[in-house]
Amino acid sequence: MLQDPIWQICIYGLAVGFVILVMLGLPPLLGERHWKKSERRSESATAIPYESGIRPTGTAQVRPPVQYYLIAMFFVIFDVEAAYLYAWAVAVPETGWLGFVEVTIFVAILLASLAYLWLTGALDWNAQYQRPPVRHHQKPHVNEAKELYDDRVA
Amino acid sequence: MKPLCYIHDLLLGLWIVFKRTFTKPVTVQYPEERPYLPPRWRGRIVLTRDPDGEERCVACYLCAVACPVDCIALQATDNPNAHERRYPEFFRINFSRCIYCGHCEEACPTNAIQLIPDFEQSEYARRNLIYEKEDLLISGTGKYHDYNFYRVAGVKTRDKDKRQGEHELPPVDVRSLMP
Amino acid sequence: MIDWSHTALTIGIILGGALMLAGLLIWVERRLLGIWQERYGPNRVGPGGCLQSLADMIKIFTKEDWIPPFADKAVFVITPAIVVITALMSFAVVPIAPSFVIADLNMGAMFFLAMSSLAAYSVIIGGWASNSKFAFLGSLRAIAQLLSYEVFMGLSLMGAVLLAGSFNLSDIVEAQRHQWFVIPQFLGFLGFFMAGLAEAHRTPFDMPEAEAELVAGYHSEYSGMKFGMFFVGEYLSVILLSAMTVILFFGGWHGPWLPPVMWFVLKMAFFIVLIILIRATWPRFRFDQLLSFGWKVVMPLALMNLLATGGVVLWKQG
Amino acid sequence: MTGWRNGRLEGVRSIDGGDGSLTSVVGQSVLFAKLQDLLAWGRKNSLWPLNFGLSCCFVEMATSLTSVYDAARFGAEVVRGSPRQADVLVVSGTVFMKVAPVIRQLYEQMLEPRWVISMGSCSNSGGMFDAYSVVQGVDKFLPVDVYMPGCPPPPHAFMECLLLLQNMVGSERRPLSWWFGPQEVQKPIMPSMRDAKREERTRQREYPSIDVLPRTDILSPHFAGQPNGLSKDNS
Amino acid sequence: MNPRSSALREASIGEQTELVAEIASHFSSEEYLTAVQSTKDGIPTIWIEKHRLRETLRFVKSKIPRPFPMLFDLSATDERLRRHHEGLPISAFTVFYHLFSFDRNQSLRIKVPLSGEDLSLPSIVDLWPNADWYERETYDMFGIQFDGHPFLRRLLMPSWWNGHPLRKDHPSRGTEMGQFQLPPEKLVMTQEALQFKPEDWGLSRTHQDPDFDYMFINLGPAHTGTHGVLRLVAQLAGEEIVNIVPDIGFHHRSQEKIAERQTWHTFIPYTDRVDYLQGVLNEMPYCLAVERLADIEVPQRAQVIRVMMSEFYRLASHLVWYGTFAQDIGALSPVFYMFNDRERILAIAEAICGGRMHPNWLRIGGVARDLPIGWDQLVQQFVDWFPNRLDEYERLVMDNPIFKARTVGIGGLSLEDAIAWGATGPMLRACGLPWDLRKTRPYSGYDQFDFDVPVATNGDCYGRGVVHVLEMRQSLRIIRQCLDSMPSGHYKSLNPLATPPMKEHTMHDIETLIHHFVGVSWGPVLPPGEAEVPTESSKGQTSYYLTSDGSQVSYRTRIRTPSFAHIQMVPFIVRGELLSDLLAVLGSVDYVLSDVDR
Amino acid sequence: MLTTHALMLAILLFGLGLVGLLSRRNILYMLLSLEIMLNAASLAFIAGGARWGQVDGEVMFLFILTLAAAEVSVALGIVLQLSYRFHTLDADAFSEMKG
Amino acid sequence: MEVLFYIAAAVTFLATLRVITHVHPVHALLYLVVALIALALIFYLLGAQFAAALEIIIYGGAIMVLFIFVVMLLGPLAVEQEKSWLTPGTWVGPSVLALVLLGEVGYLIAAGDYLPISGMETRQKGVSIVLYGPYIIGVELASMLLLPGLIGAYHLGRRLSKEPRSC
Ligand code: SF4
Ligand code: SF4
Ligand code: SF4
Repeated sequence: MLQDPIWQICIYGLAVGFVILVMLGLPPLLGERHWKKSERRSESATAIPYESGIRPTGTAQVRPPVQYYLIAMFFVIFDVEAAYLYAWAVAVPETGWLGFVEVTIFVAILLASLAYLWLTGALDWNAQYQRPPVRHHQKPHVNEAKELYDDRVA
Repeated sequence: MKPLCYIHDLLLGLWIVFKRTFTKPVTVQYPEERPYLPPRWRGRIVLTRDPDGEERCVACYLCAVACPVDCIALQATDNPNAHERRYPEFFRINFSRCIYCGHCEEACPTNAIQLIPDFEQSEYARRNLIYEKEDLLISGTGKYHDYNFYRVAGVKTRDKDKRQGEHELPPVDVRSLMP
Repeated sequence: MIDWSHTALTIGIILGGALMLAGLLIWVERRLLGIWQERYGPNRVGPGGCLQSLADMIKIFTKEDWIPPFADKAVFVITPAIVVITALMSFAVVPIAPSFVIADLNMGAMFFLAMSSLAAYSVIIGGWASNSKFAFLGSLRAIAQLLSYEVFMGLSLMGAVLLAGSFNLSDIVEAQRHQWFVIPQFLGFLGFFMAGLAEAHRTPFDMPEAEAELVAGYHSEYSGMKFGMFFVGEYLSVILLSAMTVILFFGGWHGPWLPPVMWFVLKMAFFIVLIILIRATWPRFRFDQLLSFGWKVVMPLALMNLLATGGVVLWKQG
Repeated sequence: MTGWRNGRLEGVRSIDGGDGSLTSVVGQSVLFAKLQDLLAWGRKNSLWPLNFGLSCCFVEMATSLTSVYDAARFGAEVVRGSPRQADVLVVSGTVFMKVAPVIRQLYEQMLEPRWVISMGSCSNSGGMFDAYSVVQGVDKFLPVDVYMPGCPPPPHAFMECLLLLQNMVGSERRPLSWWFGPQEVQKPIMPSMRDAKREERTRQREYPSIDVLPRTDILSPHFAGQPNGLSKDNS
Repeated sequence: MNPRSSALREASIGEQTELVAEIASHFSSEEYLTAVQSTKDGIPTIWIEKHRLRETLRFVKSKIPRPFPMLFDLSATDERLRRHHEGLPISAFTVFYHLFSFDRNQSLRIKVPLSGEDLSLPSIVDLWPNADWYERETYDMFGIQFDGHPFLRRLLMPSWWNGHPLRKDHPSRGTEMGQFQLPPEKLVMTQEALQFKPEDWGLSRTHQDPDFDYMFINLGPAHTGTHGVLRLVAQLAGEEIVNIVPDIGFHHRSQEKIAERQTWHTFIPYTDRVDYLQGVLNEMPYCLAVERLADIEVPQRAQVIRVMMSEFYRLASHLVWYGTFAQDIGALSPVFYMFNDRERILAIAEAICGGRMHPNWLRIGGVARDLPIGWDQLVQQFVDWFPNRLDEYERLVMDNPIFKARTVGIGGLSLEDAIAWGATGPMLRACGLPWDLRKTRPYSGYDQFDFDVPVATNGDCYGRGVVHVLEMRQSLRIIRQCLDSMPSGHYKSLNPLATPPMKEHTMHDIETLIHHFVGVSWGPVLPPGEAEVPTESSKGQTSYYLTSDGSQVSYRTRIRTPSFAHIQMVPFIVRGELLSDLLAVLGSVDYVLSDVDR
Repeated sequence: MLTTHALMLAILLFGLGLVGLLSRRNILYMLLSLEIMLNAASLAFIAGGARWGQVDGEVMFLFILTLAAAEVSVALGIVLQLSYRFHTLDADAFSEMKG
Repeated sequence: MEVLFYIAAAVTFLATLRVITHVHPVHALLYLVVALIALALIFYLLGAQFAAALEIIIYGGAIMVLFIFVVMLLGPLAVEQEKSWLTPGTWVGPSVLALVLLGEVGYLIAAGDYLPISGMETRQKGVSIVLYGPYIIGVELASMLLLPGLIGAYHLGRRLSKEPRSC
C-alpha cells in the first residue's frame, strides 16, 4: 500500500511547504519597518493604494460589468465537457468506433453551442455600454496605407 | 495563405532578434572603459590659462550676464601684487543650476571660461556642486591652445609691450604727432 | 515499501534544482535579453554577473515586508504562496529520466492540469485582495484569460495522452521512443505551448501584468519577498511549461549518445530560451483579442485535432 | 584619503570603521559584521529604480538603460512601475509645484530601504526654470542621497551617480531586523567628490581643439569606449 | 532678402488685403473691423469688437469661400505695459484667435480687445471643439472669462493657485515667491485638490441601466504608459473606456513667462526644452520669428546646416516615438535598437553642436559655430548605415501580425475631425491630407530639397505609424542632399542684430567686440512688431508668436505646440475603446509632455 | 473500514451543507451549501464504488459534476440578475418581492 | 493510508464547517477550496483517481472560481449584508435538525452489513470504458444538459447588460 505515489507527493508537499514557510516566514522578521521610524510615522500616504501617485477616487472593488462573468461561465461549461473528452482520450482503442461516434456527436454539440455563441457575438468583446454621442462611427477597415508603405520611397 | 504569412512574419521577427546573439554588444562598459566625448562636448566648466600660464580671465562679467540662469558669480579686482591686471578675486559657478548651455564660453572675450568634455560631477551633497576658482582653474590652455588676449589687445603685458600684438603697428611716438 | 533514501534524494534534487533554476533564470533572462538587445545585461556581480540573482534575493529578503492596511490581509498573504506551491507541486509528476521522478502518478497529466487550474487563484484573489485598482483590473483580465486557456491547454494535451493511451507522463515519454509526438500532434503542440504561455502570463499573453497599462498588474501592491514569490513563481512556471512541452511532445529524455537527464535538460533549455526570445520580440495581444483568438481559433482546432487523432488511432488499429 | 578610481570610491568606510558601535552592541561578532556586509552588498547590487520620469532628464535616464550605456550591468534595470517594489526614486527633471505632492506621495509609498537620486539641474535647484511653477530643488521636500548635475546629465553621468549611490549603500549599516539589534541606520559620511577630484582636474592642461573632429569612426557599429586620453596633463 | 522670398512676401501682402476686404465687405459696414494691423509675418490681422466675435468666426469658419476650418491657436496678451502700441485699439488684454485655411494656405488672426473690469468673451467651444482647452488655458493664465464654456477651470496651474501667471503683475521667478515648502497640512491639501471627483465633471459613479460601477482610475502622472507626467483619469466600464478626463499642467515650466525676462538671445536654450526630444527643431521657429522681426537674412550655408540638423533631430525624435510605440504595444527589444540608432544621431549632434538633447545650436542669424572638419564623414557613415536598420525595424515592428492586430483600425480619426481638433503633422497626414509646411510654406530653404510627403488614409494608429516611418526615410533623403551639396559661406549673418557676432571676429577686431559686449550684456534690441512663423516640427506645427515692443526682451511670446492639440483630442479618439487601446493611441500620437504644458 | 468512514464523512458533510442551507439567508451561501451537499453525494457514490469495486461511482461523480456546473452557472446568473435588480442577496427578500 | 484519510477527512470537515460559518464570502470560498482539495485526496485514497483530478480541476478550479468571481461582481454587497444577518440564533434550529438526521443515517450505516473491500484500484480506463459503454446515453444527456445550461446562463448574463431596469 505504501508504494502508492501519493506518499511521495505528500512528502514532497511537506518539503514545498517548508520552502514556502521560509519564503513567507523569514522576510517579516528581517529588514526595517517604516513604522519603527519616527520620521516615517507621519507619512500618511504609505497606507494609500498606489494609483499613479494620486489619491484614488472610490474603492477598487467596484462591480465590474457582467461580460467577465460570461467568459468565466463558458469556461466552467467547457471545462466539464473537456472532462468527458479526457475520459475518452485515455481509452480510445478500448472504446472503439462506438466511442468515437459517441464523442463525435458530443463534440458536434459542443461546437454547435460554440458556433451559437460565436454568431450571437458572445465571444466578441464589443462595447455594449454607453457609447458617447460625439463619436463618429467609422467602419473599421484595413489600412490602405499599407500599399503606400509597400512601395517604399527613397 | 494569410495564416502562413502571419507565421512567417512572426518567425522573421524572432530571427531578427536572435541574430543579435552573434554580434558584439555596443555597450561602452563605463567605468572601466571611458566613453568617447567629442571636443565640442559641453560638460564641466573650467577656467583656463593663456599659453604663458597666466589666468586668462579678466573679470569682465560677460559670462555672468550671458548666463541664462545666473549661475556664475565673480568679483573683479586688480590687486597689483598678485597680477599686473584685472583678474577675478573669486569665481564661483553653481553647478546645481548650470545648464551647460555654453553661452558663457561664447560670451567670454578671452576664451577663459570653457566647457570641456567631462561629465563626472555627481555629488553626495548639494553644496559640493558649487565650484570655486581653485576647482575651476586648470593648468593649461584648454580647448583654445594659442589664443592670448593680451597679445591681441593693445595692452602692455609682462612679455610684450603695447602694440606688439597681432596685426598691431609698432607703437607710435605720440610726440611725433605734435605739430 | 518506498525507497526512502531514493525519494528523499529525488525530492531534494528536483526541488532544489527547480528553485535554483528559477533563481538562475532571473539572471539568465536578463542576460539573454541583454545580448539580444545589443548590450550585456547584469555582468558585474560575480563572474559574468552570475551572482546577480543572489544579490536580488538578499535585497528582496530584507526589503520591508508590508501588508497594506487596506488589503484583505489573510488572502493577501497566502496568494503568493499559491503561485509557488502550485508551480512546485507540478514538478512532483515531472519525469526527468526513467524512474527519476518524485511520484510516478498514473494521473500525471491530470495532476498537472489540476495544479495549473489552482494556480489561477493566485492572480485572481491576489488582485482582488490588494484593493488597488491596477491590481483589480489585472485580476479581472486574469480571470478571463487564465480560465479560457486552461480548457485549451487540457484539450491540446489530450492528443498526446490519446496517442500514449495513458495519463502517466512516464508512459507518454516512453511512447515517444520512436517518434516524438510533435510530429503527429503539431497542432496540439502549438495549442499547448500557447496556452502554457498564457497560463504563465508571459509575452505575448502577459495581460494581467501588462507593464504599459497596468503598472505591475495584479501584484502592484506586493513588496519584498511576497513580490519575489510572484517573480519566482513566474520563472517556475516557465520551467514547468518547458518541461511539460518536452515531456508531452519532444520525447522527454529520449535522445542518442547523451545520458537521458542531459537530453531532458537540453531540450528544456531550448524551450526556456525560446520563451525568453518570444518575450524579447513580440508585442502583447490585447485582452479581448486573446480571448476571441482562444475561443475562435484554438478551441475548434484543439477539438478537431483530438477527434482526428482519435480517428487515426482507431483506423490504424483496424 | 579617498580617491576616485574607475568609478569606484576607494577608502570610504562606514563611520564605525569596522570595529565601532555596531559590533560592540551586538557583542563583537565577526559573523554579524560579515552578515551586514553581505546584506549591504546585496542591496547595493540590486537597486531597482521606480519608473517615474518628469521631463527631459527622464529621457536620458531611460537612455542609460539602453544598449550603449546599459545600466543593467549594475543590476539596476529592473524598472518597477509600482513604488512598493522599487528602491530608488530618481527625480529626473523639473519638479513642478503641481507634481510635488505626487512625488512626495510616491516617496511615501516606497518601502524601506529607499534612496533618492536628484537628476539634473532642475531637480537639484530648479535649474534654468527659476519660474513660478517650479519648485527650486527637490530637496525642499525630499531627502536626497545623490545629486547629479547636468541639463540633462548624459546617461554616463547617471551611471556614475549609480556607482556613487552603490558606494554609499554598500557602506551603510542598516538594521538586520526590526525586532532586534540597533534600529538606526548608520549612514557613512560621504566625501566631497569635488575635493576628491580637484587635484587631478587642476592638473589638466589641454583638450582637443573644437574645429576638427579627432575621430570620425565613432559611428562604426562597434566603436567602443577607450581609456580617456583626451585631456593631457603634464604629470 | 533673396528675390524669391520677397516676391512671396509681396504676393502675400496682396492676399492679405484681399482677405481683409473680403471679410469687411461681407459685413458691409465700414466700422465693422476696428482696426487692421500690419505685422511682420504677413498674417492678416484684424481687430473686432467682442460682440461681433462669434458671427465673424462663424463666417470665416464656414461661410466664406475657401473657409478657415482650423482653430490653430487661441490665447491672449496682457497689453498693459506695452510700449509702441500706436494705431491699435485701446486694450488691457487682447485675445487673439489664429485660424488656418488649407484651401488658401493662409492664416488669419482675429484680435479682440478687452479692457476695464469686464474681462469676458463668448466661448466658441461649439464652433471648434479644441477651443475648450485653449479657452481654459487663457482663463488660467490671464483670468479671462469665457461665457458658455462648460468646464471653465484651471488647466495648467493647480486648482489652489492664486493669480493668473501670465498677467504682467504676477511674479515670474520661483525665488521671488519664497521657498517652497510641503508641510503635512499643505501636502494633504494639495493631494486632495488633485483627487478626482467625478461629480465635478458631470460623470456618474454607477451605471444605472445594467447596474455596475464605473471605475475611475488615474493613469499618470506616475505611470508607465503616459510617457511623462500626463494624467488621464479614465472612467472605465470593466476594461472599456467610457470617458477620459485628461489633467495636464504637471509639466508647466512657464516658458512663456520666462521668455518675457530672458533676452532674445538667452531664450534660445529654453526653446530646446519646449519639446525636449527634437532639439534644433524647436529653435527653428523661434529663430525664424526673431529674424523676421529683425529682418535678418540667414546665409545659405547656415540655412542648410539648420535643415540638416533639423532633420537629424526629426529622425531622433521619430526614433524615440517608434521605440516607445513598440514598447507600449508590448515589444521589448525594438526600443533598444532604436535608441541605439538615436545614440548615433546624438553622437553626430554632440560632435557638431556639443549637446545631446539640448543642442542650443541655432543663433539669431545663423548657427552657433561652423561645422567641424570631418563632419561629412560622420554624416556619410550614418546615411549608409541607417536604411538597412529601418528595413529591419519595419520587419520587426510594422510587419508583425500582433502589432498590426493591435493598431490597425484602432483609434481611427476622420480628416474633418482631425482638422476640427487642430491636429497637425503626422497626425493630420495619417488622415490623408498631404499637408507639410516644409512643402506648402517652405522656410529655411526647404524648397530647394527634393522630398515627398507621406500620407496614410485611415487616421488610425497604424496609419500614424506608417506616416512616421515613411517620414524617417524622407528625412534621410534630405540629409543626404545636405551632405552632397553643403554650400560654402558664412555660418551666421553679418547683420549687426545677429547675436552673438561671429566669434572669429570678436576675438580679433574691436568693432565686433563692442557689438558683442553690448549684445551680450544688454541684449539685442529688436524693432517693435509682431511675427509668427509656423514650422513643421517632428510632431506637427510649432510656432512662436513673438511680440516685440522695441526692447531687448520679448513682450509676449506665445508658443503654439502640436502636442497640446493632440493630447486634447485623445479622449475623443479613445472613447469606447479598451484600456489597452488607449496605450496604443497614446503611443501612436506623438507627444511630449513639455510640449503640451510648455 | 475506510469506505465506511468515508460514508460517514459524506453524511457529515451533507449535514453541514444542510445546516448552511437552512440557516443562511444569503443566497450565495445557500448555493455554496448546495455545492457542499452535492459534494457529499459524490463522496458517497465514490465510497460506494470503492466498496463494491465498481467504477460506476466515478461515472456518477462525473454526472454530478456536470449537473453542478450547469446548475451553478445558471444559478449564479440568476443571483447576479436578482442582486442587480433588488440590491440585496437576501433570499427572503426575493420571495417577498415576488409576491 | 488510513492516516492520510483521517487527516484529509478532518481537514474536509473543519474547512466545510468554516465555510458555512464564515462571514466573508471570499474566505468562505477559499475554505471550500481547501475542503475540495482534501476531498480530492480522499477520492484518490478510495481509488477514484480520475474523480480526484476532476474534483480539483472542475470543482476547485472552475466552479469555485466562478463563485469567487460572482463575489467580485457583487462588490461590497456580498460582504456587508452578511454581517448583520448572521446571529447565533439562526444556527440552532437547522443544527438540531441536521443532528437528528445525522444520527439516523449514521446508525443505518453502522448497523449495515457490508462486503469486504475489493479492487481498490479502479483503473482509469475502466471509467472510460464504462462511460462510453453502458452509460453512453448518460454522456449524451450530459451534453444535452450542458448545452441549455450554457445558453441559458449566457442569456441570463446578457440580459443583465441589455435589459432596462424594471424596478
Ligand atoms: S554653461 Fe550656460 S548655464 Fe552654465 S555657466 Fe555657462 S552660461 Fe551659465
Ligand atoms: S571668464 Fe571670460 S567672460 Fe567671464 S569674466 Fe572672465 S573674461 Fe569675462
Ligand atoms: S535639468 Fe535640463 S534636461 Fe533636465 S529636466 Fe531640467 S531642463 Fe530638462
